[in-house]
Amino acid sequence: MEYLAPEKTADAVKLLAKSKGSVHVLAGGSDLLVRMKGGYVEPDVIIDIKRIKTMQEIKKGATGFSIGAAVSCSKMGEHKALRKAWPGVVEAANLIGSDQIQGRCTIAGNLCNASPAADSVPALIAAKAVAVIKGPKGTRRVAVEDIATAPGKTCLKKGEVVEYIQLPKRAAKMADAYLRFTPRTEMDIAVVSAAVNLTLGPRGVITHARVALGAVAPTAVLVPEATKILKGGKLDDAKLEALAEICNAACRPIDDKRGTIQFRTHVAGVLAKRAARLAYTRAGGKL
Amino acid sequence: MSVLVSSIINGDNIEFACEPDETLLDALRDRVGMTGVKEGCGTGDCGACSITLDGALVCSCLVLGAEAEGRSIETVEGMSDGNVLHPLQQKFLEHAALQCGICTPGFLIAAKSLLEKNNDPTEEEVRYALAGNLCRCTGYDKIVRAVLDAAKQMRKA
Amino acid sequence: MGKDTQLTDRVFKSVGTRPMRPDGIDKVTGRARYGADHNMSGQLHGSILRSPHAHASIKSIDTSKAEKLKGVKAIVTAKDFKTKGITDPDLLDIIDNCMASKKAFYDGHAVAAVAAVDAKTAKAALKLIKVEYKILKHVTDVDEAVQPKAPLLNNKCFTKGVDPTPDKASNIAKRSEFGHGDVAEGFEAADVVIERTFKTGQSHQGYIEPHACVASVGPDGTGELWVCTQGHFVFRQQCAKILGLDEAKLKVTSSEIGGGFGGKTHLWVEPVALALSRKANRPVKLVMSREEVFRASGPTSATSIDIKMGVTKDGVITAAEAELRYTSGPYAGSWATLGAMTSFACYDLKNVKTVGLEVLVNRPKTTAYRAPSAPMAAFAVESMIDELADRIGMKAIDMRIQNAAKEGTRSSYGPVYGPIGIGPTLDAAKKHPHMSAPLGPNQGRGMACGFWFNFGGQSCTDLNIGSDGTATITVGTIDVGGARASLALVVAEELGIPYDQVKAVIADTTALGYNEMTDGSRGTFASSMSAIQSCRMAIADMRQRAATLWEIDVDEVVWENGHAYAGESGLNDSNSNHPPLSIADLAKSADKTGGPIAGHAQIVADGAGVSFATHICDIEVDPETGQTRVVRYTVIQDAGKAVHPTYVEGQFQGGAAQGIGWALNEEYIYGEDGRLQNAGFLDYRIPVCSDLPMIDTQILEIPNPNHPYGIRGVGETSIVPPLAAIGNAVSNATQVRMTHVPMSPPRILAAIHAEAASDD
Amino acid sequence: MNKVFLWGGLRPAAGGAEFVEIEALTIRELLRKLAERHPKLETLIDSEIAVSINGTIYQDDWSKKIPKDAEIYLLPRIEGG
Repeated sequence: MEYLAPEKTADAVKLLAKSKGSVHVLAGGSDLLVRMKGGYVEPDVIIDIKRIKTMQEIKKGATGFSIGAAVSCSKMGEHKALRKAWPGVVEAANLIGSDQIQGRCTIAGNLCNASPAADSVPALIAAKAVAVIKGPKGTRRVAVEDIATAPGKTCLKKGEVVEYIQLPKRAAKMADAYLRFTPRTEMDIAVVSAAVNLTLGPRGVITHARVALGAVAPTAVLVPEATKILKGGKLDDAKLEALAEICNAACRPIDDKRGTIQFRTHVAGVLAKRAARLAYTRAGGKL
Repeated sequence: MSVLVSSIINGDNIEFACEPDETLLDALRDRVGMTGVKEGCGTGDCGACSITLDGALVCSCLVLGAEAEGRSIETVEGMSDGNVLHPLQQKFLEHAALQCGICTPGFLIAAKSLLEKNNDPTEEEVRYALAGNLCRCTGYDKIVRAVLDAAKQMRKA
Repeated sequence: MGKDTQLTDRVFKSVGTRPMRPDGIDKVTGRARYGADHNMSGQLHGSILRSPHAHASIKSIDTSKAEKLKGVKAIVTAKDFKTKGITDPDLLDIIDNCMASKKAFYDGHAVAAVAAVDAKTAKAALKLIKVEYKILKHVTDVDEAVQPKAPLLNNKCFTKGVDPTPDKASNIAKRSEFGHGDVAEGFEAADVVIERTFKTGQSHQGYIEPHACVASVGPDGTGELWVCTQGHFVFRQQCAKILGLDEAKLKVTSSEIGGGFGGKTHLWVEPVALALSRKANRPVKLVMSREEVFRASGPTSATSIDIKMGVTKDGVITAAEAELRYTSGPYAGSWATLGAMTSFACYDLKNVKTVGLEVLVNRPKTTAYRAPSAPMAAFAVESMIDELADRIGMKAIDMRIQNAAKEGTRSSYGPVYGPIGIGPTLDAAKKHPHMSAPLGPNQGRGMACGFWFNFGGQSCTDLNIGSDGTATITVGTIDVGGARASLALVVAEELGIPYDQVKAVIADTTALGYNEMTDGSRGTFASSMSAIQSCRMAIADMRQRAATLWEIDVDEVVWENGHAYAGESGLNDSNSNHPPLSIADLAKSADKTGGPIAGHAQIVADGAGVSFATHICDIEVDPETGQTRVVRYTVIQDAGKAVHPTYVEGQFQGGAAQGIGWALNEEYIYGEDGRLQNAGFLDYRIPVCSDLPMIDTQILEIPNPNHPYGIRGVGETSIVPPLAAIGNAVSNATQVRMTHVPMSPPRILAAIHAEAASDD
Repeated sequence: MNKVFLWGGLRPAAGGAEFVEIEALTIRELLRKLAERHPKLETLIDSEIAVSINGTIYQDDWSKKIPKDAEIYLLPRIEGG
């Protein structure tokens, strides 16, 4: 096996494009090294992107935040402005594994690992985040919900690497929230999860809403019908009940070691309601 | 083909050679002889191999040895100051915060990392900060007490 | 060992204090050496090929390609383990489990092993070994396995304990029955009779250190084994038999042990490492991965328990009956027997009958796990007690107190009890502030009692006094959680010297006589008994030496507070011309009085006292998700005499935490293919720090009359009550009776929804 | 004369008896006499038996003295964790 640690994105792209065999990008490594240990992958080439300075940065610009692909989740947690603007995204990132894992793992890696249960992905989908991908043919921008195509599969092509994740600009009265269900308080994989991102107008009226669910389908899913239900008017019990129902209906889960179809479907609605309440109060709404 | 790696381990410049797909945990144990770093799972689920890498708390089983080039590593072997134990080490002994002791190095490193960020944690903060370290013997009670007590002593110092 | 009449009013000086452990500094600095921390010159890397099938005949194994790979030094399969001449069925099972011969009985069963120059080569070699399997139908569920048409694991398994022995093979390896009285009559006399079925999942001990060893065997049959184990003498005996070596020529050194809880009482990889080493004539290191630990080292039994109990409206239990089915993996064990023995042991029952069925399934071989088999039985019994109490409108604690076993009670497993501690733990529970603390919304309180036998067995110790008067106590029982501190305290007490002048050491198998394993809560109980005798032997010797020095008769020498005094009344004898001699004084002149001062004892430490505990816990249940939170937990247990109270508390807390994990989330989950789905810490879900509250403890000291200091074992009982205590708390919080452990959120939520549906 | 109770698992080998009456001063003597009377018990005695004397369980010590009129209960050997 070859270990390569380029210092520029362009070099990473070149190496990815020309390397033969089983080629893997190493961001945080918290998924890749586990799969190597279990013998599920045997890379011929590993390209470590952590030495690429631009990929290690969180930048706040006119269009919002960009989070480099090699930024660890714990670094996101330490970034005050990011935390204030995107509390749901940051709390999702800070729920992945333990402090030890968060010291390594990245949201870009979480996204590209393409697990339906990835914690940060529903939050990023609700946030309308975009993955900025560099490849041999240049740059393309892909909505995060379109990255994973199936469990463990992404739309990334040979030679492509996510350079950073772009989060939209925030104004006042906007907030998001992410909640997941795990049997343990920590160190667990989401059995089901929900992210809600809300924008409020005057008098607490919801003007924009995005809801995403995790671990209830082959990939994390956006629930567009939830937007219709939440938009217009304040967050009240009727809206919450309708939200829960629509979320239940959006679930296409499986029975596995982590949970049952019945359980996931029911709890998806429960978490969506709770996340909506949390996002609403965070955005300044009164329940 | 082996990779030659130069790192600063517990303040000392150390060079070691390892396979490119070898974890830092294996390199530390088998190449450098730091067997205080323990393997409980090899998948980041138990925290027994916790170290700090350029100050960040990580599981060394989820880091490649090759990644340590030029980086600074701290392990339990470097915790005490000469022959004076770190307050956490001392409090772990006083509170009997260990039974079998296999998880202890990882707990000490994780607790030290916590106290460097937060010198006055609540019980709940300690519990969440140490959630990445499994202990099967103690039920965590005495570990949490030891960390809280060490924090108290370190604030006085 | 006779009774010590002083024991109830004895004033201890060292015993009962809380000094730091002697092995502590090594463990907080990373210096302590565990199983995988040892290396030998020329050492090879051992690796095991395991069956991917739950149940399969092994048609052939072709190792020829692997043998040709550069760097491969030895390969072994079942052919390398000679069973000729071995008659002990347990040993034959151990061998078959270490290396499958005809059949792979579970996913993870070893079929071949390689020793190579490094891990990479070993891994490559495993891939080159071709095993031809014939896949057989499997069964992993205990209730399915007892069905007449279930796939049969062993066509020579005819249920033992049934008269006449059945002529048809089944998966029921053994039936064992206990009890007395007439249960039918008892149920007639009851006002309320409840029948239920309880199930518990299979849990693993979950020690953080995976099994690891370094084996080295030379061509002359002389060997060494460095290993993490709960019993290196037992390992030596069994490995020597398996490999055909002389016991005396096999030196087994126990490393520091990173947790065992019963799981390291058993051989898993050690004979394989020894066989590889012998074949390669090089040392071989073999370390299990965590996945291998889950797949191929022994978890506890999964169970299914039918239980029936009757009670009068005044709260007298008139009859109790249970059939307990325990999985034991592919080989027979005595797990159901232990379940049947312990289930009703807390109560004074006139009519009781238990039947244990040992059930073979395609799961890894069951091993002991802390008070093996008792927690599952207690889950059923203690849940029933709560429900019966509720039905007759009595407080559950009062019903327990009313029916508790006491001195003179005929136990449900047969014998009549001597002085026991169940009553006092219940009285303490009733008075405990936890019992009357207010509960928050969605919270429930539960309690439960637990019992474990404890045992002693063969022990051997050496005491050696240094030339400066300090003492080394050498024992052959492994220290799993602070025993060296406890033994040093006992020796300090007996010799009358300070704790820090005593060093406790665990000897390898060349240095002492045979010692049983550290299991059955026997470590401190048995080793301390032997250590005390060693001390008394040395004291007798020192009295003689003082007499020689003083030129008086030995009867005129009194030993008190670590000193020899001339005169019959010792300390108070101011008329003596001879100033007292300390151990240091006597040691200084040892060369002139007969050479080194030492004591030795070899005993069968029988007479371990049974141990009881009562636990109280508060659980909060999220009614919308079934999520649980342990809000408060209290352990009350009889320790006999707590030698080092901090480590006694540690045992109580650790056992409770393991029980909590088992009660709430831990279990082996099997797929349709009979393969284990969650062979890792991530999805096995043992409790993390933020899952638990502080665990309060209350130590009761009801002396064991069979130990000179009154010591009972304390290690195991604390895992017995939690399953039921939590079950009762969850049931009280949700008003739904929980009958299936673990009470994972999906199960709790399903139970709440089912109850709501039945109410509609 | 001591009443020696047999746990359920032993009874088939002793012709179904719940207890047998044996006079013995030590565990060794007790087990020897028991095996003489019920030869089917012999293999079980060798490997699977513990002896309770007045409620205290003895797994190994065959030299243990049996007090007069003590209650003897034969039990399976216990394993622990």
